[in-house]
Amino acid sequence: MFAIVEEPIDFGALISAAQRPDCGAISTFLGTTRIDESSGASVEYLEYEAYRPMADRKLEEIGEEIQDRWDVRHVSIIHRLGRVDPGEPSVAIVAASPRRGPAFEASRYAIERIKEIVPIWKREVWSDGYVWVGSQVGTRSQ
Amino acid sequence: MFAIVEEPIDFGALISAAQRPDCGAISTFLGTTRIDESSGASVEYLEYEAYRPMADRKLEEIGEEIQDRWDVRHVSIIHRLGRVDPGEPSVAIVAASPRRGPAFEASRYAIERIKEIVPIWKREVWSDGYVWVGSQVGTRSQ
Amino acid sequence: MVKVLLFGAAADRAGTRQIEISVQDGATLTEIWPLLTDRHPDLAPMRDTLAFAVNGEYARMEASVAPDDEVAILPPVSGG
Amino acid sequence: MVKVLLFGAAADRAGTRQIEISVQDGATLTEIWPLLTDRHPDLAPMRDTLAFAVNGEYARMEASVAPDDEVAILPPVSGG
Repeated sequence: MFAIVEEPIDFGALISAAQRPDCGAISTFLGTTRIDESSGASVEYLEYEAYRPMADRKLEEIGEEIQDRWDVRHVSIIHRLGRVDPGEPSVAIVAASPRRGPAFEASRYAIERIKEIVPIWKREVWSDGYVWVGSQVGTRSQ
Repeated sequence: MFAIVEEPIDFGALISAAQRPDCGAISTFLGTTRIDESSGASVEYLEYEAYRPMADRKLEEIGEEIQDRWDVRHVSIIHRLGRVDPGEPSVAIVAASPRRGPAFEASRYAIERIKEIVPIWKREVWSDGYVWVGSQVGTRSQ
Repeated sequence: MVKVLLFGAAADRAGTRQIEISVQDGATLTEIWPLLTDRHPDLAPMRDTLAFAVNGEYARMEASVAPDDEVAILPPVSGG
Repeated sequence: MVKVLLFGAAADRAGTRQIEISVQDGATLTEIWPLLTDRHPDLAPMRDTLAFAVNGEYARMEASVAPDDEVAILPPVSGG
């Protein structure tokens, strides 16, 4: 399953869908909102937006790339949009394979490709404004 | 958390425990019972046994090895004993880190080390007998 | 009219998420870009960081655009 | 008396999961092994595949064993 969602990700359902008697390994990745407090100030939450339906199609393309490269029998990639609070998942990847090597490689590949080709953007929202991650454009004064 | 359990693994609880605002990545691995039907006959289920409490301590040692090697803020390893049916998880690993590289490496490391040092054994139970995996000793006639 | 969609930091810089421009049939993205920065000069400094899409697929600057095409201006993606 | 625990294929081969043997204080695993195969000859062919533990920690064949120690005979592990 490949989807972009506006609500919390139902990770349990993704795992259930990936359990198959012909697979011995399920590797998953959850990207969660990390708050780096080292600077004194702190991020309150992240806010994601996407160019749809291009972003949806790019998730499916990543799934196809994985099926071309590895013996992976099930892949799900779900990305969340809107506000995501600290510790909450913004992206979930699940890959099931007969063997653990391909499962690990596929889930790692999926997150790297998401960060390369899927038109999704996040901004860090601070108490005093926001910053677009990767562009350093925003409303924070400094 | 490091535990050897006799009942199904509560994976959702492991994930919840791993979500931390100081971590941006959670990598997990589920080892599930795989049924290889290529030989015509087929495995009905797997049955696991352990040398305890040595096995429990070895799981904790793997956790310590991970903390020594990577900036991983949370690790859980749960291994199930007894009968495990096709598609069901026998082992669950969860590693949370500020960054995805260490999270992936730690969960991969954990499953490799389990297969090296933790005194747990599984046998494949077929309709006509069983075989200890790795020892080829059992009751199947062939 | 070509519809130009802007996202993330590019939408912020332009102060809008959508621009309609009339272009000659067959105009390339290279030719369209100055029309956009004329109207929204704050976009200009972002040029080297941007990718472009035409009708939902990444496109090179030499790609030509027909009326009714949808162009998207894509800052560095930051999903995950 | 030393308690010897057997697991997996080794328990199958021996036909038991536990053996009690009396050994001289300070006997090594190398010296104990023939006492076990005398009683359970089907264990002998497994020798090269086995690992041993004393009191719950992997031990080399040169390790010595005291009365009341717990020895474990460990076939190749196959967890996961």
